[in-house]
Amino acid sequence: MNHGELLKMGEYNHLSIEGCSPDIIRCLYRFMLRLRRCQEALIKEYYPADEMRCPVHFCIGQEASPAALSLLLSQSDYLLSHHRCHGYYLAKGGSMNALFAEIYGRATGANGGIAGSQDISVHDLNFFSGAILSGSVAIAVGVALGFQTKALRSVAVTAFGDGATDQGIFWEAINYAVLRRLPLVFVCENNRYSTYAPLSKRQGKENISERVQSFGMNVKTVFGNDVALLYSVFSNAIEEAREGRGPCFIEAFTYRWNAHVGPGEDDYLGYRSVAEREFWKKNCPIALLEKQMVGQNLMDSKIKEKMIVEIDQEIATAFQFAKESPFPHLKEWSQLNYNIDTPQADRLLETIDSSFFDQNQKEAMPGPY
Amino acid sequence: MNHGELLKMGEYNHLSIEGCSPDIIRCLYRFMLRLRRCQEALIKEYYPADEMRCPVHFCIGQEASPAALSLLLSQSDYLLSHHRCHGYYLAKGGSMNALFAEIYGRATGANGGIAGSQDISVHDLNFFSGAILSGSVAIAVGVALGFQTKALRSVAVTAFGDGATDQGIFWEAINYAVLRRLPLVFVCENNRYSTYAPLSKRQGKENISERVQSFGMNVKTVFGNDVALLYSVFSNAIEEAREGRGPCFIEAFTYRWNAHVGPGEDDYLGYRSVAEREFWKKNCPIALLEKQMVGQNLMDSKIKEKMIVEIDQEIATAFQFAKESPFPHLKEWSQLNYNIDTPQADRLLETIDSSFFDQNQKEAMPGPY
Amino acid sequence: MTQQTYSKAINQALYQAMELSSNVLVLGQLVDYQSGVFGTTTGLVDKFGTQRVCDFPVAESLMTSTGIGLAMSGMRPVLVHQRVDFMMYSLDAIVNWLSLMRFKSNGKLSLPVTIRAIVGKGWGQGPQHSKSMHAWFAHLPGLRVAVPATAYDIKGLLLESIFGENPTIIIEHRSLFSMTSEVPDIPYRVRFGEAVVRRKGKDVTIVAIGFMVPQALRAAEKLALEGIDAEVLDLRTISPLDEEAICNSVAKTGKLVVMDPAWKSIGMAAEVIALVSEKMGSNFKTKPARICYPNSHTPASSALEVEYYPNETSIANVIRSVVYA
Amino acid sequence: MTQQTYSKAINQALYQAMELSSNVLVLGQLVDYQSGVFGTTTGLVDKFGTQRVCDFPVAESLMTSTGIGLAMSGMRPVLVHQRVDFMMYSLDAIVNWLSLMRFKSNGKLSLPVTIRAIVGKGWGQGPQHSKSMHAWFAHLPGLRVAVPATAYDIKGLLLESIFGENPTIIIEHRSLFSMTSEVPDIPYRVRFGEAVVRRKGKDVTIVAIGFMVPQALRAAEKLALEGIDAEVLDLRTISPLDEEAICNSVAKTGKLVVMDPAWKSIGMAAEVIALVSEKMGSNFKTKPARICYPNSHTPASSALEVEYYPNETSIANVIRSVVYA
Ligand SMILES: Cc1ncc(C[n+]2csc(CCOP(=O)(O)OP(=O)(O)O)c2C)c(N)n1
Ligand SMILES: Cc1ncc(C[n+]2csc(CCOP(=O)(O)OP(=O)(O)O)c2C)c(N)n1
Ligand SMILES: [Mg+2]
Ligand SMILES: [Mg+2]
Repeated sequence: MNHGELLKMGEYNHLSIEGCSPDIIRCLYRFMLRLRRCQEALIKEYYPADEMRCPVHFCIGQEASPAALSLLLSQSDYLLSHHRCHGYYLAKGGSMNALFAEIYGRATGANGGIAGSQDISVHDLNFFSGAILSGSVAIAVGVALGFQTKALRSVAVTAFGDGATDQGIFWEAINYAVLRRLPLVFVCENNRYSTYAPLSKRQGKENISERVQSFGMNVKTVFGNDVALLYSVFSNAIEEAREGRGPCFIEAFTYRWNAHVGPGEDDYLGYRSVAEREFWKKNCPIALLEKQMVGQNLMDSKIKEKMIVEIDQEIATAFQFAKESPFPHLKEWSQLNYNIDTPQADRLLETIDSSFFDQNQKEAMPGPY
Repeated sequence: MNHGELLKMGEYNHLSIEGCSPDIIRCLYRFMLRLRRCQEALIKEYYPADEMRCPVHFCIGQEASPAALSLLLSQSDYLLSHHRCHGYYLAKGGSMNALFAEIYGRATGANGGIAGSQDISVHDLNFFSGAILSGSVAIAVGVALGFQTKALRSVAVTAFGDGATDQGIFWEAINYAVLRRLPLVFVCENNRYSTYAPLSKRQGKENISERVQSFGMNVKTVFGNDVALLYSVFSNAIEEAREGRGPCFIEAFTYRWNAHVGPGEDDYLGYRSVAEREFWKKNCPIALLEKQMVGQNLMDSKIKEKMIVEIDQEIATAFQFAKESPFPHLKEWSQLNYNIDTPQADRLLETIDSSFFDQNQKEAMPGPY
Repeated sequence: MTQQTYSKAINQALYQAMELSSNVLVLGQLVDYQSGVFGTTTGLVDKFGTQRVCDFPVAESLMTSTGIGLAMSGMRPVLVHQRVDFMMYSLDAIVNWLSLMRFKSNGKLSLPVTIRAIVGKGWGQGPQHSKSMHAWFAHLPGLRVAVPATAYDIKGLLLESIFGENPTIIIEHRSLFSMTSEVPDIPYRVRFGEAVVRRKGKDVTIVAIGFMVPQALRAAEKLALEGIDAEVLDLRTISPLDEEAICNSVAKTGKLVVMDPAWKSIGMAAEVIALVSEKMGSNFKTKPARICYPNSHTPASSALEVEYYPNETSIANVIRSVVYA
Repeated sequence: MTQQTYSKAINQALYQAMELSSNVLVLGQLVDYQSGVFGTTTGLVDKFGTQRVCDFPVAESLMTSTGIGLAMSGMRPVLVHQRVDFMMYSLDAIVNWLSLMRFKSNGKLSLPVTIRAIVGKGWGQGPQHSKSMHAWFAHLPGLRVAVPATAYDIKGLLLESIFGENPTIIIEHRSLFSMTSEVPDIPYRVRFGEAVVRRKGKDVTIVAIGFMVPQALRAAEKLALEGIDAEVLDLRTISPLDEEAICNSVAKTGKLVVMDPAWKSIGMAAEVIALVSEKMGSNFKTKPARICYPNSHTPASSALEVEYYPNETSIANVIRSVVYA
């Protein structure tokens, strides 16, 4: 599978909700709709309010993957995301209030206004993101190694874009995950672009999954706007990882509708074709699911209306919360960067009052290596 | 192909010199014998002389690959090597005198005693090496890009061990070489170990070439002690690269007889099996070739004797040269680290006597990205 | 000679360098799009093509190694990083190869690699988009480091670096990109190791680096109204450092403030103070001071940015305290 | 309390840490072989197994990220680099993630990652095996940096780092590995930010770091014969820095020499001098001085190593010049 082939496909008509319980389908739908509306609202408010003073990477069109994960991870599982992290933050149970407040740079933000949109990291949620490409993919390896060492049944999931696979450290991570059979699921949202640069300009072959597979990794490639499919594929992968049967790499083909960064459009740069955008808008993950749900009487305009009212209420509350929250104030930078407490050392180590050193020793000449 | 399978093979009996001119065969043989004897002599002298005060990575057992390259590269081609570089240095036409003098830390050394064994780099020869793993592999990409930009018919060759393929930057290099179809030949001497750690402890799958191939690279795996085979494979790859038909990756399975570093043995650490060592010693690249040559009357004890006398004379001369050479002396560190000349800038740029700056401008508040 | 912005001056320097020599290449993410890394590379690809204006994969580590190899093969590459932060992936190549090739080749091979690295500030750049790290590069032997503050200097230093023979890192502060100065149209040079007195004064020496230069000048103007006559020295390059210019000025004023847009500890500001101490011992009339960022990463919230970065008031206060101590 | 080598003290600290807590892991190339990274990890695998004593692929970049992830999941990893030089591949992880996680999490998450990094010297280590880079790490906010000079200190600081809550880099100079001091058998702590006076004196303050400490002490002994009574202060950790101890000593002696096993410019030695200048202004009795390496990479030839590294004579000369200026 690759973007070029998908483009020839027209409207995707493989999406099926058979075998998925209505409850789950409704949850998936609701998550996507909520994420979409929340992004749209932020976009609308970005410039007029002029209070969201940080770079924001919106994820309109890419709601399916976070939606699927939102139902599959427990609190003790870890989710590590790239810069385009709002969906994943919500998937891990992050509150919309704290998200908005973080973007507004307020003290009540998910990170107290310190991190901004692209670095949201909340220890209590075991959710982490960061702006440096591939960084959190590599860190996820360590989290999974920790779980394995402690023989926990937790799983680490790391979500990232195709851009992350340009970096060498990504391949180090793939290799090590296979070598140690780590409880780690890689979710690659391949939206074809790293900022404006298409995959074909950055990689010698458009076959990320094939390459990952050659490292001995289990891989799956899926149409990333089919949320029901993602749900089942993620579910299997997470289950396998949890059972100690090793890592999995899932490549989800999807598309970013909006600009790479910020609330505007960047299509005027001419880096992507109209046909491509049209294809993907026609295959909106929410609309595709809605069609199936309507067909099976799981959705009608009344239900949808009600959902929208609830969601919009949550969004309005979040804006209000953010705007009314105080800005952070700091006098003491040191403690934010260094922890001065040493509870473990206090408990485990002795304090001694002495130090002897024979100052007349000569340095050693080490051997050849 | 992998080391495990090879081990079951017994003595290698595919080596054939058919189709190779006697002159070339003799040169290959002579190069290997010279390299072997030069290494052996250095090993013997290392501790007694106690004057080779730098880490040295000997390459006994791995003479075939440098031998094959020695006949295929012109002066304007570049050869970039890892730490185990003596063979490659000689292959690029480096003098034995300067090699020995460098190891002895003398002013007459290839690098004036500055670099030591593992960093020998001689611009006049277009030969470079360095101790940091994978570094020179990545740099070779740039050299090849330079050739391509200038539309030269030169080729860059980079030689390295299996250890280099652990590093992420190696995979970045493979990807980019394919993407740009660079005139670049990768020579991986897979001797199964990075120091003491076998491949199976470092990589999830023992299939370096398969993985490289999945990036879209042309690959060849060969028994690395068959010098005639290496010669023909390298020759093809270099020719293809020279003709603008893109890069190639060659994995040569071979084995290091001696310790990872230094003149001693490190087998007492028990990291490799006796059977394995025996297998590889039985398949000595020099002995395998000699057998073929004897069969075809290209070699007899008289010819060999004569070669040995010549080689040993060269080695004796090199020792004498090194030992009699002066040590370097330095007072001025700055010029060794910085070039104070600016010939190009002098020629191309104007000197102006002015600078205006409106100090009342306010800094800009950049946008979201 | 026309009034030009900093970013346009960069663009012009690159254009002229590429015209002057076919050995000059520009590599970096998105250098060949119309947006052109904040306008600094816009239009280059139209004139020089994609072989010389190379959009690079998101593989900063390889990019630097590629630059090294290019220079080894006789080219003069310019590498562009949208943020210094992204360049951290390439530090092995910088530390273990780029900075020491001349040394290890016994002075035989120099690598004219120019690395342009941009520092973010404001609009919530946060901890992964605002680091400067110039002290790191200047600590390392074998590299030249420039921190130009004006459009005039960035053009001249960029050209000097491209056609010089040493690997060079040029730190470009994003907040300077829209500032203008008189910029000659011809390709000209600004030499490394030559600081410039931007304002003459006798009461205190303000040594300023990069982005701090306009702030130092504004502070000096303000303090002039109070009768403090500050001398402002713009270092322009920090490796090599114009030690003479620094010592000459302090010899005159006896008082020293160093303004460095970086973390305070173990940075350029410490070096300048140490240098003057070593050379002039107890000839300070008052205690010297540093105006830097706190030893802390950068917060994203605009409210915290205001507290993090030195501002007109805090800068003036420190200068006053040194003058009147 | 027994007399022990520096390397054995490291080994003991690791052993005891792993015994004290199952959260402690050791990761590094070849840590599970009998040779054990110059004996420092020998035997650990026999006791604790390969899940806790992990031989790592030659992928230093990933190794550091793995350490970060381990700490995020509640572990206390110790990463081992045979040379600081090899660690350069991992600087992105250190700069963009390790050092700033506590900050960006708004103080909620600390990462107790300990990085042991060894510095080579002698026997032709050359430019790619002998860098120290401790000034870089100390410049960066969010990291603790220790440069222990004695077996006693390395054990205590290693344990303090493993069971402390901050990411820490411990620079271990290979030439110290065979030096001995009294080392208590129990697991004890040496706190960060506490320098120690290794020799009391009144004529000059010698602030020494790491590998320079034994050399400072030997120089002081030698100079004592000439009637110079030097005070030697061993910083032990450079981030945090014991500013008080430095200022107290210089307040007493009025004269300062800083000995730092690193390149001279923009290093710890500059910081110490700048610090004293800022605090004490013109109270120096003579010009302070730095004893460091030249601003040059390290040559391999033993003949050049002798000229590169400060030696007993050159050290004594500088100290004399500061005392008698
Ligand atoms: C190391 C590094 N280099 C460059 C960047 C600049 N950058 C930010 S987002 C981005 C594109 C990422 O593309 P991808 O990973 O596919 O994610 P997407 O934005 O498409 O969701 C780039 C190059 C960065 N953040 N980190
Ligand atoms: C970045 C880096 N990490 C670690 C080392 C230490 N080291 C030196 S040689 C070596 C093993 C290399 O193995 P390989 O690349 O297979 O080459 P071989 O020695 O087998 O010829 C290692 C790990 C290094 N030189 N560079
Ligand atoms: Mg993408
Ligand atoms: Mg090997």
